[in-house]
Amino acid sequence: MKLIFEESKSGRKSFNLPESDVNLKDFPGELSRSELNLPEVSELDLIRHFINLSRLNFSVDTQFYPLGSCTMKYNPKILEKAANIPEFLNLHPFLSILPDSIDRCKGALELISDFQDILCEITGMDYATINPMAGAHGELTGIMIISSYHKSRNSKRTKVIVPDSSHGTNPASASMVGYEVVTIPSNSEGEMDVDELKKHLDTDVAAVMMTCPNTLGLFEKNIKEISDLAHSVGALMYYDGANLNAIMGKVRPGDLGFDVIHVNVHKTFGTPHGGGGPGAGPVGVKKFLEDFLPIPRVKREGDSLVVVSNSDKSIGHISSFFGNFAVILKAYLYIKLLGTEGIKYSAEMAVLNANYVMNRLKGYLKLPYDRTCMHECVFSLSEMAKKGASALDFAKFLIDRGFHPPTIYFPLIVKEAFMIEPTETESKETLDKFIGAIIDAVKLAEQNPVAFKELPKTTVISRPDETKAAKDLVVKA
Amino acid sequence: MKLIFEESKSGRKSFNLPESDVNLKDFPGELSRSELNLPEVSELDLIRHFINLSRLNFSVDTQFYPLGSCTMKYNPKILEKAANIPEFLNLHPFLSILPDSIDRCKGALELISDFQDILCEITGMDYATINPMAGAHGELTGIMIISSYHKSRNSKRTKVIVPDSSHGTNPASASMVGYEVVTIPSNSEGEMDVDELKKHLDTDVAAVMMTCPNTLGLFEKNIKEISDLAHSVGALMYYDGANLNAIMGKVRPGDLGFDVIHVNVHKTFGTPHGGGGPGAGPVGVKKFLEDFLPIPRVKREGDSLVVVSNSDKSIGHISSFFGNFAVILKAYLYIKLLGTEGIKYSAEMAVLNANYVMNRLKGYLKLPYDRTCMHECVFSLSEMAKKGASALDFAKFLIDRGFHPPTIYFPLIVKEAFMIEPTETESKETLDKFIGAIIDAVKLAEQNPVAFKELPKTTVISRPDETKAAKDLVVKA
Amino acid sequence: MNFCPHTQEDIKEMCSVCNVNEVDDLFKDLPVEEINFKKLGKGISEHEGYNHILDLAKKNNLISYHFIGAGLYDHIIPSVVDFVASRSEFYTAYTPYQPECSQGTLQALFEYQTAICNLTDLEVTNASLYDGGTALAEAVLMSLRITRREKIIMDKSVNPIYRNIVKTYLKFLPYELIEVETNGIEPDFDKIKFMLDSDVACFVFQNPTFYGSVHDWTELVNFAHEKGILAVSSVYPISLGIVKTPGQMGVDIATGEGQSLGNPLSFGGPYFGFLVTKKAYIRNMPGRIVGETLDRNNKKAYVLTLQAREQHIKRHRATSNICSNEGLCALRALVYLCSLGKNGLKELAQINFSKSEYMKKKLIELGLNIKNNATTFNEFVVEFNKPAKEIFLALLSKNIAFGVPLYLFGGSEKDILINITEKMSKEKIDNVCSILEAML
Amino acid sequence: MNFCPHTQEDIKEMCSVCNVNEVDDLFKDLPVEEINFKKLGKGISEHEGYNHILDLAKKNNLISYHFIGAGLYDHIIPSVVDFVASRSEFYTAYTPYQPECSQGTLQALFEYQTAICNLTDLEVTNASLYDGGTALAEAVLMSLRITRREKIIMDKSVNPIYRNIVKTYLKFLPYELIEVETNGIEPDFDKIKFMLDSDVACFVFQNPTFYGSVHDWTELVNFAHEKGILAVSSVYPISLGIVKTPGQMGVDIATGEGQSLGNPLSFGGPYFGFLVTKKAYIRNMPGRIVGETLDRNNKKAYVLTLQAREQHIKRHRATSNICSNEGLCALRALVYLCSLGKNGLKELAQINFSKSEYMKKKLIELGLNIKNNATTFNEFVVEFNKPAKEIFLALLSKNIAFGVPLYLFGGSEKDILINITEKMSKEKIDNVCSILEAML
Repeated sequence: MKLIFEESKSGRKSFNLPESDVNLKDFPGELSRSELNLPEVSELDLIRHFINLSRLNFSVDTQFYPLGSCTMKYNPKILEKAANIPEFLNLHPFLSILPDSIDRCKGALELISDFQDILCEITGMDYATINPMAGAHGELTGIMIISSYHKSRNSKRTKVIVPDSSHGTNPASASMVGYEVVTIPSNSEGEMDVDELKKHLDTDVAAVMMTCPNTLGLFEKNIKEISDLAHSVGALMYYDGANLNAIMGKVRPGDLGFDVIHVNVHKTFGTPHGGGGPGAGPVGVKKFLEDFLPIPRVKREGDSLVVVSNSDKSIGHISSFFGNFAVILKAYLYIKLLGTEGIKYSAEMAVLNANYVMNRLKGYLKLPYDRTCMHECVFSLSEMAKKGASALDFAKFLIDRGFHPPTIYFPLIVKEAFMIEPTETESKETLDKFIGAIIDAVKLAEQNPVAFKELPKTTVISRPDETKAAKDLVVKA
Repeated sequence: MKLIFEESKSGRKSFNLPESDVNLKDFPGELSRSELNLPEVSELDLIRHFINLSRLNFSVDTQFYPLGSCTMKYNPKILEKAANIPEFLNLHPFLSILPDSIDRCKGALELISDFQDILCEITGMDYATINPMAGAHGELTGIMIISSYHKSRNSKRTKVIVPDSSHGTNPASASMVGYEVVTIPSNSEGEMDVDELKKHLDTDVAAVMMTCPNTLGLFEKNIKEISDLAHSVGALMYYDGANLNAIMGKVRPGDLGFDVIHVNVHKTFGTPHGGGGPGAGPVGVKKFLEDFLPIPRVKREGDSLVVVSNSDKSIGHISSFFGNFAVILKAYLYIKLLGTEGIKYSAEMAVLNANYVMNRLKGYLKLPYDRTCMHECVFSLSEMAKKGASALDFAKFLIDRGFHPPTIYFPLIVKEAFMIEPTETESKETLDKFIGAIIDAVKLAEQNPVAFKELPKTTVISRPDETKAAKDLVVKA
Repeated sequence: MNFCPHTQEDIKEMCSVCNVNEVDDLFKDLPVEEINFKKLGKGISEHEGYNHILDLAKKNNLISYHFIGAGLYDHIIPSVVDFVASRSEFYTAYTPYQPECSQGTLQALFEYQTAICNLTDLEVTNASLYDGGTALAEAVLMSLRITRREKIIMDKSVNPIYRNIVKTYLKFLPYELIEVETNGIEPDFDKIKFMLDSDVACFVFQNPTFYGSVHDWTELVNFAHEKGILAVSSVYPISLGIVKTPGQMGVDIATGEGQSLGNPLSFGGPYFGFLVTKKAYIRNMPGRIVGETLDRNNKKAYVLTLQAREQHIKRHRATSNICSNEGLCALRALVYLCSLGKNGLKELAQINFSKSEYMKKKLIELGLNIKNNATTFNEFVVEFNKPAKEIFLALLSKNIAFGVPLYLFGGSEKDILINITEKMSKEKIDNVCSILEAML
Repeated sequence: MNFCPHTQEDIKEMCSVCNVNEVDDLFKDLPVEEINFKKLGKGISEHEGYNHILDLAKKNNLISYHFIGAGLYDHIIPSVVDFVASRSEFYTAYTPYQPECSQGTLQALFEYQTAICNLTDLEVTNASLYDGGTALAEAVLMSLRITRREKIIMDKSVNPIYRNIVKTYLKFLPYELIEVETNGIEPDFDKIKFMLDSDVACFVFQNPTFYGSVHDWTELVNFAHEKGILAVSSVYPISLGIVKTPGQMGVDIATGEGQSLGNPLSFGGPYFGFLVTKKAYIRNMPGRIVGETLDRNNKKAYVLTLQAREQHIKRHRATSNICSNEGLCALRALVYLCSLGKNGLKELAQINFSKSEYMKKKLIELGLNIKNNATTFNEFVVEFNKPAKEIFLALLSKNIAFGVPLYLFGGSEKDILINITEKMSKEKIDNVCSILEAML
């Protein structure tokens, strides 16, 4: 499709502004901008452009999207409707800090407070903030809290420990807070190697960051031991909530010894991902870390709510106000819809679906860690790749069959990783069709692996040249 | 795609009702229904089914849709937003007739009254009703009004005159009101043959129904003479508003001598067609017909609005309340957005677009009536058909090029009719692409007409067997 | 504002292709008339336009809750209904004349037809009519075509507005319509039976009646059939989650108002009407029909079928003049029915019934009389010992719209028709009853 | 309710494939802990859930109109923005890792990047960051990476909340941040210039300033460049319809809060931040970038490019930890900018400026002092002769939120920051001024 800039024609216009009811004044010339190049299109051409563009995407509403570690579950439509209620949509966040204006946004503050409480209840934490605007932003916030805590105790710590299976955001976040990152290898069970951990655990360690279940979809059976070990040297335990969907309602990170957590609400609480955000990464902490939470903060004081916008110990602002409030609103409604039993049931069905896919496919694909998985399972296509059909090839094959491909080449510790996360919202029929397609791909890999190179054939483009993109760097029209 | 009934699985459910807060009682067995077969699907599967179904359609938002006589112009998005305002969406129409409840729906009544007034202003009428629920329903209402008028004068009339180029709804509506239909042929100019008309005009004639411009897209130059002739025998003039888009703001049917009109709001006033409705067919009448308008009726009395729900002379109810109110709301907003100058400008651009297409194509396709057209132009593909490429073939060719086909085989008086209505909301670039595609089709028709029989190739199905459909009559799963 | 994209250059270029100097030259066939617009002003921006509608909306002095039904019901609408119906490809498409680029609409309507047939236990239906009242009128006309008889018997417990619509449709035609008085508020079966002679094309009833009563009409239907008379009914589709169906009763043509199936009240519309009948009568049916077939590659496909009945082909001999129907509202109904599904609709009907029974009990406890002699579904008539208008106005002053006083339709001054749906909470029922208690 | 489709039979069958008796057997690796839920109750239906949110919404005791800006602005949002952003295929997709099934998102983001570059007159941008404050912080971190220097100079007329965010991001790192006091409410150019020595990585400013003043920073930018210092700015994108751009002033990294481009206020978010820079610095830029390339059939295609900078590949050496950004908000901004187009944005900016000038004039007529010494765009500081809080509360009692008193950010007790957008009518301005007149 043409770019909308190529569809532009001088003098066209989609939107009409109300006529000004005051006389127009000219802005001083010396402070004025140069020629502005924005598309000039009619409203119809604008709509047609974007609606047709949208049709080039796969999405949860149109396809199965088993993208491991991304939890592309169904996004209930009622959440969108709720987020569009004008009394929230048009609410200016400054009302939360303006003089005597708190009753102007009472409903919003109550929602935030309730969400914080419920998040704590689900995760086993004591206090929470909704300010971080994405999972990685929650990690950053969490590590800042940990750093501030250590500083408040005059404890100079320099390292953060992460497993080699961790999300890239973990080391990157630790690094942004000034920490040196120590990586611990996984053992043959796919878990953190406790002996290796012990070698690196000392009083220089500020935190151990864990994903649990980890990115192999495996529950870390030694997690409590690891917590105890970390705590014994004064290090804190950080819980990357990316995989909370697997255990919510079954066990709480707080009860496993974690001191700080973040949750990716799109992964766990049904909010849409939007093709790359907005997400939200609320953070929960144990009681002793309360003072370090970012500002502004909604806090219950007796029967009323207050907004704390100044606090000495706080890490300070990490967003202007309450992060992605409307995303939290959706997550809040989602949790309320599910209730305690729905939260737990969702985790159970997510895990059942992943194990079903794993068991049905393990006769066809190599399973590097052959044990009960949690909400996702990771295969290695290294043997297929030797035959000429890589994980990327499998991905393209699936696109032609109408499935969004699983995550490939992550986690890095599995060769030709092929990571399937079905989520709890998919039916057995969908899983069976997907499994059937993969079995077909396995057969094709055995019979005619070269055929993969021509795939996908059903899409508007096929196998774009990524090297050229990085070399030529055309990043605007 | 599978039918949603085929995707059903016993025990699944999409929607959850609130739990009952009273004890459930069993309905008496002897009055109870048999087994009910409705699909049982999850919310995700429901959404995926319908969103993917939608993707099998062409639509104005995705394609150029030059379907002659249907006026598929752009449907502004703000109209949808306005129709979803809760204070209108949840308003029960009974409030308009319940005791002392009129202020409970004052805004709605004001909107209706304003719309009626503006409609009269645009069409040159004196009073209007929004009750008819589609254009054809408006015709029926209009002819009923005419019949009631004649009856009130003890004038027994039995015939209604229509031109042979008329929409099928005209004779069908007249027939439903018990009239015999007399069809007048068109002359070589594509207009009603006035001499023929004179032969049939007598005091048995209740009305002459005209579309103007007519369905050939031509303005009836003798329209005032025709009006005078009809009136001279006591017959009334009925204006089929299907083509009002061509002349609104330029000339008013009321000023041309018409006594009753209907307007198809989706054709003229930007409301969406919905894949087959809902439309709305408001009717306007001259002063002397006021008493015959259907009930209930919103009427201004001094400064206040009243709802007339009883009237001896009225034709009675033709819908329960105010027809398709929310559709009228959209039409009302559309008219307000356009204003007087926009109304007129839209007609001008609609006519310009049609003439542009006509002039660009008349070197390639046969134009049976070679004169300035109004908002649409009708070609005849009879010569192409002789070569083996019918109007239907051309339609299928265009589908593969991403255009919705024009109307074909209507009006019936043109052989292999190919009726193009671009509307005012399409850009020259879109028209040029469309013209280019038709020229390609003409070339193909000359070089290889057999190739058409394999078209379309880009759609999920191609050339369904309509005879089989009518013979086997499978009309449910 | 307007929605025309042309620049001044576009217009110039295009005029030149059209061999005219300016656009107005294209209008030379039109008589020149001065139009003096007074009411319609200058065009406005969408922001101003939307705010204008919002201002009008705010003028509706809203009630806080209500017990109004009488054919139009306030049911919960699942969020998926709006979501699907607002898809561009559904709502900005036209009637699916070109099957290759309309399979979305066609399959959806085929599914809709299936759902409506299943709901009513009948065999064939069309892709929707305008509303419940006109659907009933079309059914009556259809029965006249089928039987070639000229008399219609209609029970007076049919919705009085529908009866008016039927009368409007019939009064220009040479047929005889006889309305049969009710016995109290219930249908007088004996009287109807008495009227059913061999001149009669059809008898028309509603179940549940306008007054909410549920009856088994089977016996009367069978009796009518013996005389070659068709049974035509109107039915409240939500009730069919639980109530004996037209098909089970042998009805020939069932119709109904589709509003309650996922369409908002919207001050009267758009809604849709359905008309379901036996396969034998399909060629006499008005409206569009979607049929299944195969395409040139033997792939299953959906098309509009039996178009030869319709006005665009058959003109004045068509089965009806209907052209545009209410396709998008029918789509809403389909999504609604799929969303609730088989068990959901049953559960919904049961909740409506149970809540209505609860309210009846509460009113009886207040010493009031429920006038229905039959089982009711979710609506019933309560008789007061003072004018209903007085009761209504007293509650209205508390922002409660307490049903529909029946004097508005020629009924008793003391009767009110009360409807309860799943949206009405026990708390509100208790609340209104305690207000009533204080008043009585 | 929950959104899991399985029937009991499904579960049984699937358990059997998994070789377990029941689902709980799959959780055997988990320690058994009792969870005692107190706050979160039973699941509810969507109808109840929506009503619960509606009830909360109604608890917001709304103001009737307001003059609050201070970085977040109440602009008209064209209806097309919501419509496009609510398309299933946009809003329920993930990050476009698989280009073949994500060309919709990828092309839209490429167009977004183009629009943002054109708006700011700079060369490269990413597919969005979280918000205006964090974008500024990322820009500062970026300048530290580029220059390998350790000192940052920041003008105090930068939004105080953004300054706080920058401080939060920096306080764990070994860099020195120096904030430069303003002269009155205007930037002290001389003082800033004085601070710019060769240890400095960047100097940070905002234009228009937090107080609404528009300056030409070109000279200072040129001076900085001579010393190898980068110029980092924050800009209010709507102002760029009319105001001299970062690119024209030679700025190296421009950032901004994207909210005003088609994103509703929503009590704080979601919004998005943008960061635009010179091509030379692209490899130091955080966030995702969409690039154009060709596919295997030489067809134009869009992909995520330079992913090697990002955390999922580079891990702790990445340019940032950012993963999810605010893609859908960026899409909204694109649709917004296309909807207004080149002339519309200019017109919008001019209306904002003109209305703001009108209000300034009215306030001056009341004898009040406008504290800005410079041209302002659509926001300015007015000084009262009594405590601003008093003024604010008096107007609040009339349901008007009269701007942001600056004492909240350590400013004078008498100053209020007032914002006017195209939504504010002359009538309301006149109205608030006459209320003020009576108070002064």
